[in-house]
Amino acid sequence: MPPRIHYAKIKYNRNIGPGFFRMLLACPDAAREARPGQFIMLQVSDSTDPLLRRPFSLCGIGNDTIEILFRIAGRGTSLMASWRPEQIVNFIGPLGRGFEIPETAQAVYIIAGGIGIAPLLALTQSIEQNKTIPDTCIFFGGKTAEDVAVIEDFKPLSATVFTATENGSQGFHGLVTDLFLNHLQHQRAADIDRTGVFGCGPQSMARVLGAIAGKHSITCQLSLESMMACGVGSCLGCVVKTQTIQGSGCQQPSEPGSFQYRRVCAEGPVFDSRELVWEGE
Amino acid sequence: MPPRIHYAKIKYNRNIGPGFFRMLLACPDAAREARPGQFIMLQVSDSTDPLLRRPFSLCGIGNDTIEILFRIAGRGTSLMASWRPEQIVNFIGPLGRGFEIPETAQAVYIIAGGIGIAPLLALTQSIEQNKTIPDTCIFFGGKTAEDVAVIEDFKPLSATVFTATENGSQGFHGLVTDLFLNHLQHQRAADIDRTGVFGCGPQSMARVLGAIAGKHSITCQLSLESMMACGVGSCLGCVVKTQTIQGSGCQQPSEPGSFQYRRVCAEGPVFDSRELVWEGE
Amino acid sequence: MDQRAPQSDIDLSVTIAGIVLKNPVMLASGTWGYGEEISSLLDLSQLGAVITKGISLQPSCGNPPPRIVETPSGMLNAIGLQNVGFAEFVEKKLPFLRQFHIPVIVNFFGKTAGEYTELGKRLSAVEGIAGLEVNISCPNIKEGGIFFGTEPARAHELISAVRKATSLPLIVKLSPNVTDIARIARSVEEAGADALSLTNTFTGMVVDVETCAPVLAHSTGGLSGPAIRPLSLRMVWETVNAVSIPVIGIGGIMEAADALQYLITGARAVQIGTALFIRPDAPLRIIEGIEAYLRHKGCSTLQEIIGCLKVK
Amino acid sequence: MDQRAPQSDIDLSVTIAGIVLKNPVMLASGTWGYGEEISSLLDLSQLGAVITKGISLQPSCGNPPPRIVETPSGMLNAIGLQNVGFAEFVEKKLPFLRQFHIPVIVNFFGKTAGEYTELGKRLSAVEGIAGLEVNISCPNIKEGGIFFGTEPARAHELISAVRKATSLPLIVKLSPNVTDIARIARSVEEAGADALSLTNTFTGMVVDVETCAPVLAHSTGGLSGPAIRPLSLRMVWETVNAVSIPVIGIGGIMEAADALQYLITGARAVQIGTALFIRPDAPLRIIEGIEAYLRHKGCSTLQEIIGCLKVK
Ligand SMILES: Cc1cc2nc3c(=O)[nH]c(=O)nc-3n(C[C@H](O)[C@H](O)[C@H](O)COP(=O)(O)OP(=O)(O)OC[C@H]3O[C@@H](n4cnc5c(N)ncnc54)[C@H](O)[C@@H]3O)c2cc1C
Ligand SMILES: Cc1cc2nc3c(=O)[nH]c(=O)nc-3n(C[C@H](O)[C@H](O)[C@H](O)COP(=O)(O)OP(=O)(O)OC[C@H]3O[C@@H](n4cnc5c(N)ncnc54)[C@H](O)[C@@H]3O)c2cc1C
Ligand SMILES: Cc1cc2nc3c(=O)[nH]c(=O)nc-3n(C[C@H](O)[C@H](O)[C@H](O)COP(=O)(O)O)c2cc1C
Ligand SMILES: Cc1cc2nc3c(=O)[nH]c(=O)nc-3n(C[C@H](O)[C@H](O)[C@H](O)COP(=O)(O)O)c2cc1C
Ligand code: FES
Ligand code: FES
Repeated sequence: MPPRIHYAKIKYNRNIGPGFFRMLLACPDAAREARPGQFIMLQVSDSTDPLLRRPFSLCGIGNDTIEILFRIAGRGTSLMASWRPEQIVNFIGPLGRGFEIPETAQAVYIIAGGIGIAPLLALTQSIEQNKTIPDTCIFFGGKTAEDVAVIEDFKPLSATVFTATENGSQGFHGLVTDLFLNHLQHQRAADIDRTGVFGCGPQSMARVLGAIAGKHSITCQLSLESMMACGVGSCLGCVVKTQTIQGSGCQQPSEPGSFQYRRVCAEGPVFDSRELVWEGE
Repeated sequence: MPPRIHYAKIKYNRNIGPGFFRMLLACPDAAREARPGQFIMLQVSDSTDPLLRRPFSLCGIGNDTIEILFRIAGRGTSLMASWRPEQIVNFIGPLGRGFEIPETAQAVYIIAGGIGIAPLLALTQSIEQNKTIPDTCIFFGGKTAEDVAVIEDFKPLSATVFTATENGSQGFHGLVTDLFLNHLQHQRAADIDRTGVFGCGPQSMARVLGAIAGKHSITCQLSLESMMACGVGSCLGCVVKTQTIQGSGCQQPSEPGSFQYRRVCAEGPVFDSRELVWEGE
Repeated sequence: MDQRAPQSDIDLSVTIAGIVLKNPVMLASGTWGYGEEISSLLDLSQLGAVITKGISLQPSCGNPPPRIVETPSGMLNAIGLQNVGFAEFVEKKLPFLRQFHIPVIVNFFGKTAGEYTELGKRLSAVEGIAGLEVNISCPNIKEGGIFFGTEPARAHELISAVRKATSLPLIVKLSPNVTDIARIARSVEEAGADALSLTNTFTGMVVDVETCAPVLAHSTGGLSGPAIRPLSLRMVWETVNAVSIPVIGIGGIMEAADALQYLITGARAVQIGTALFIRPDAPLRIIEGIEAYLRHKGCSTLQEIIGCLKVK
Repeated sequence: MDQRAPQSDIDLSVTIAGIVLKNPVMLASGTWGYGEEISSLLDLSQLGAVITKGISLQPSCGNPPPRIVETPSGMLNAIGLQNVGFAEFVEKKLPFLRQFHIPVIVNFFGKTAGEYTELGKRLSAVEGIAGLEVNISCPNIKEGGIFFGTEPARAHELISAVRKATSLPLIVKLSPNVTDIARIARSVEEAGADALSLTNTFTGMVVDVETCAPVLAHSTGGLSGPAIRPLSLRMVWETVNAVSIPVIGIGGIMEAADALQYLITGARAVQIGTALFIRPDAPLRIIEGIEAYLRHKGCSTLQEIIGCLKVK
């Protein structure tokens, strides 16, 4: 189903931690179409400043509702924090390509950094509802204990949750990618082969995760962020550099090798980590 | 006292008619200084659009409070309509030169068009508090009965109120200046001499009122509106054309006669009607 | 979709460079791709015309990301004219657009004058193209683009050559990053252009104070959106006073009143760009709003208000 | 008033054209009058410097109203350089400003080159003036102003003449309404300017769709405010890359981060204009914010960040 403009009533907009909010939106049409990993473009203001819509991943998909989890990052999200139940807001969606759960997966590893947890919560929810995969582990990292505390609000999850904080205030002291790497090194290669790996977080984290996946030959689906104007694929503003597929690449005189710019909003936000070309590589 | 930035708590923001609001602000420092005819520059948004502060006349001055009466005219006033009690807002003020009640006045005529009633309510309040002038008449005009109904919310006033509506739905059918002219023609010249006349309204009304005052040799103080950027006298954006005073006029090659541009925010908003030069005259 | 324009007694049609538009509202190049993505959000068949994303002879990768950044009431873009190239456009994109039965105007550019004329010639041989919009004003590529758009003599030479290469209606899109837009406009008119589009984006920059680097990988980008509206409108005014070919107004149009400012000033039509990102259906609201305005003013044709500006 | 800048170990001082400023934040010409009105809202003694409202030899009435109109994230003004003239400025306005013990830079203009040099000469004889800012860029008067500011040769001639007329530090304020700001900047540098201020306002227009007339009596006005920030910043960048005299950044600065964008790009100081209308105390917050930024970055002098922009 192609995206539409939806007008949705806010059911709740709860402050669940310092700067973190969960907002539930009533929109049966959009809910019916939505899949984990997809996102919406929310209009945050009637004024021309802030001008552009803001992208938010779905963190939950109900029968008649969708939910987002957001963190105050600037003016748009500050405005959103003041929204009240019953208010009508509008978004374009559902947008983008979601996650694909490999049919052979016996286990799922989810690696999330900060607010990157949002789309992965929808993924977890979907896996749990379908009950086809027995084993899900979430590796969740943040700067401080407060960052990782948001997940408490989404319990009970049947998934096992491992946390990491940069300041050591909760769980593993360090980066979530290191925590994940530790874990991986204790797994048998054969088990890893049957594991689906999904990640979302800041670019630095996505990059390391992609490298880990590459080194261990794991298929890993990464949900990326990017500055977006249209969110629907028409402005070409949100591209990332990817490997050339189907010989349709393009070569720039200044840069060696063939590659392609692909749209995070349309071909993504979820990419196979092997497709991505990180600058400097 | 020079103007300051004041941070004031909203005591109430009441919808008193279709598109009309009364907002009471707690700000003892400003209230102490304020005089009828003065105004404030209110910040209407944290965003850069709308960018500029908006000017509002004081319609009431209390011991610890000032009050404004506003009508939704565009985006800034729409935002204001959504403000809630307890919210803190900020304004620069009190600004401008207020009304001056002539010491010899035995009676006061007040002529208001639409939202121009606001500063004249503060004037009426002040006259009534001082009880020096026995007789006050308010001539209040609007397009429809709804426009003039706002005055009900300010009763009891001891002043006599005459209303005029352009569609005839209440009071005199026609322009308030015609209503006033009718009234004037039944007065004795000697009485008129001892009457202070005060007006505020759209430019067309102010102009006619100025002409009436001129023709009948009445001193008339007019409160004017103008687009304002700074409100404090430093941008020269809000000027009106006035007669030259004290030989400091300036002459433009293209225009005959000597005149002066004076700032509505600093030398006004209240002007003696004889000072004003209307275009086309 | 309840996006049909109301049947009406008011005539919104205009003719530009021989292209008949049922209303003066077009989509601006580069802000709606080639239509596939926006078509579920906006009924293209209601529009006056569409201007496609700028194409070049060969496909082009465009600039590295980040390519966009928001600014006060605007945005900068440095897409760098990424596009599918002539062949794929004709084969895959144009057929999709033809189904809407509205004029399809193709925006194009080259790195050299030779590329411009060659592409102009090839496009003229393709069926289903109502006209061409030559972009001599894109600030985001090094060669071509703005190089031709800022000097009257160079613009004249280029447009004369393109004029010879095509018999299609020829619209030239001007850069606003110039001292005297009227001079460029006149030289392009003399060179044989049938109409002018203005403006393209204004060159700007944003710096990330944390990293101390420009936010855009290309350093600078083109400013679009409401922020530029007063600037583009002033340029349209100077241009309609300088030329006799029709002018199409572009820049920061979000609603009907904005479009009307351009039409009253003398633009014969308008293009909507950045607004599509915020309200993909903005063009339909604008068409409705223009019609409501004409009714309110007691006009029965759009012509009555085009260029009716009263200046002291 | 609790408006004192905190005592600090961080050195915010800069020198421009020989004028020593204790911090890089100045008030832009025309946006704060001659100080009387704003002085209850902003402690002028805390500032790096002030640039006065542009003065001419004789008092000038300016344009008829309406003179201002709001636009998205900006405003147009067409004040037309209404001012009290040289004599009254020296007699009444300058003494008031001198009490704050900060550099007073006088902005001035003329209708002819002769008026410019004459005024430059007269101002040089007045005590208490730290420097001059020549406005060759005001878009709101017919003669003078922008006439000199858009052609490199004319700008060179004018500034050479003014240079001979004064030994005061000479800052030239450039118009952004040009194709190539770097060319004008270089010719003004060659003519002997000690520093450059950019930018002045961008020419724009707004039409009232009800009356079908321009909102401003002068038809066009100059756009200022946040809307222009990315455009002015780009011009500052092009200019610092083209000249070796200091550049002062102006345009849409509302908060410290905005000022820092200019400083990082290479401006040695900044001017605050339109922001004063919304937050008269904005300059003090900006000074504090710059200081906090330097502390956060581990810098002890402002110099360390001026021009530190990293471009790929
Ligand atoms: C596909 C996708 C999914 C996302 N999902 C979530 C989510 O579930 N929860 C969440 O809290 N955040 C999410 N984000 C990030 C979120 O969009 C930004 O935090 C938000 O746009 C910030 O807006 P602001 O006005 O508050 O901040 P601003 O003051 O505008 O900017 C703060 C930072 O936010 C980023 N940003 C601003 N505008 C955009 C935009 N239009 N597109 C992308 N990034 C932008 C920029 O990096 C900027 O530096 C997602 C982003 C993308 C691209
Ligand atoms: C001295 C003075 C006293 C005023 N007192 C009152 C009052 O007591 N009650 C009341 O309701 N209104 C009053 N006004 C008018 C009020 O300022 C405008 O209605 C308000 O600014 C509109 O803002 P907006 O954003 O809602 O409208 P916009 O959408 O910005 O514009 C609507 C119209 O409002 C006017 N306007 C907008 N901005 C300004 C500005 N900065 N200065 C002047 N006019 C502007 C313009 O004419 C414009 O066409 C007064 C104006 C002045 C100059
Ligand atoms: C993301 C983006 C891409 C654009 N691509 C093109 C293009 O390929 N060719 C062109 O002539 N103009 C292009 N433009 C300019 C627009 O067509 C238009 O001239 C400009 O955005 C001003 O209008 P607006 O303010 O309504 O957006 C682009 C603009 C944007 C925002
Ligand atoms: C109301 C107003 C009056 C101005 N008057 C002058 C002037 O007299 N001389 C001058 O050189 N610049 C003048 N300017 C331009 C400003 O000094 C400044 O260059 C411009 O406003 C951009 O900065 P801003 O965006 O911070 O306002 C004026 C600007 C405004 C808004
Ligand atoms: S945001 Fe426009 S193409 Fe992705
Ligand atoms: S509004 Fe600035 S001088 Fe009056």
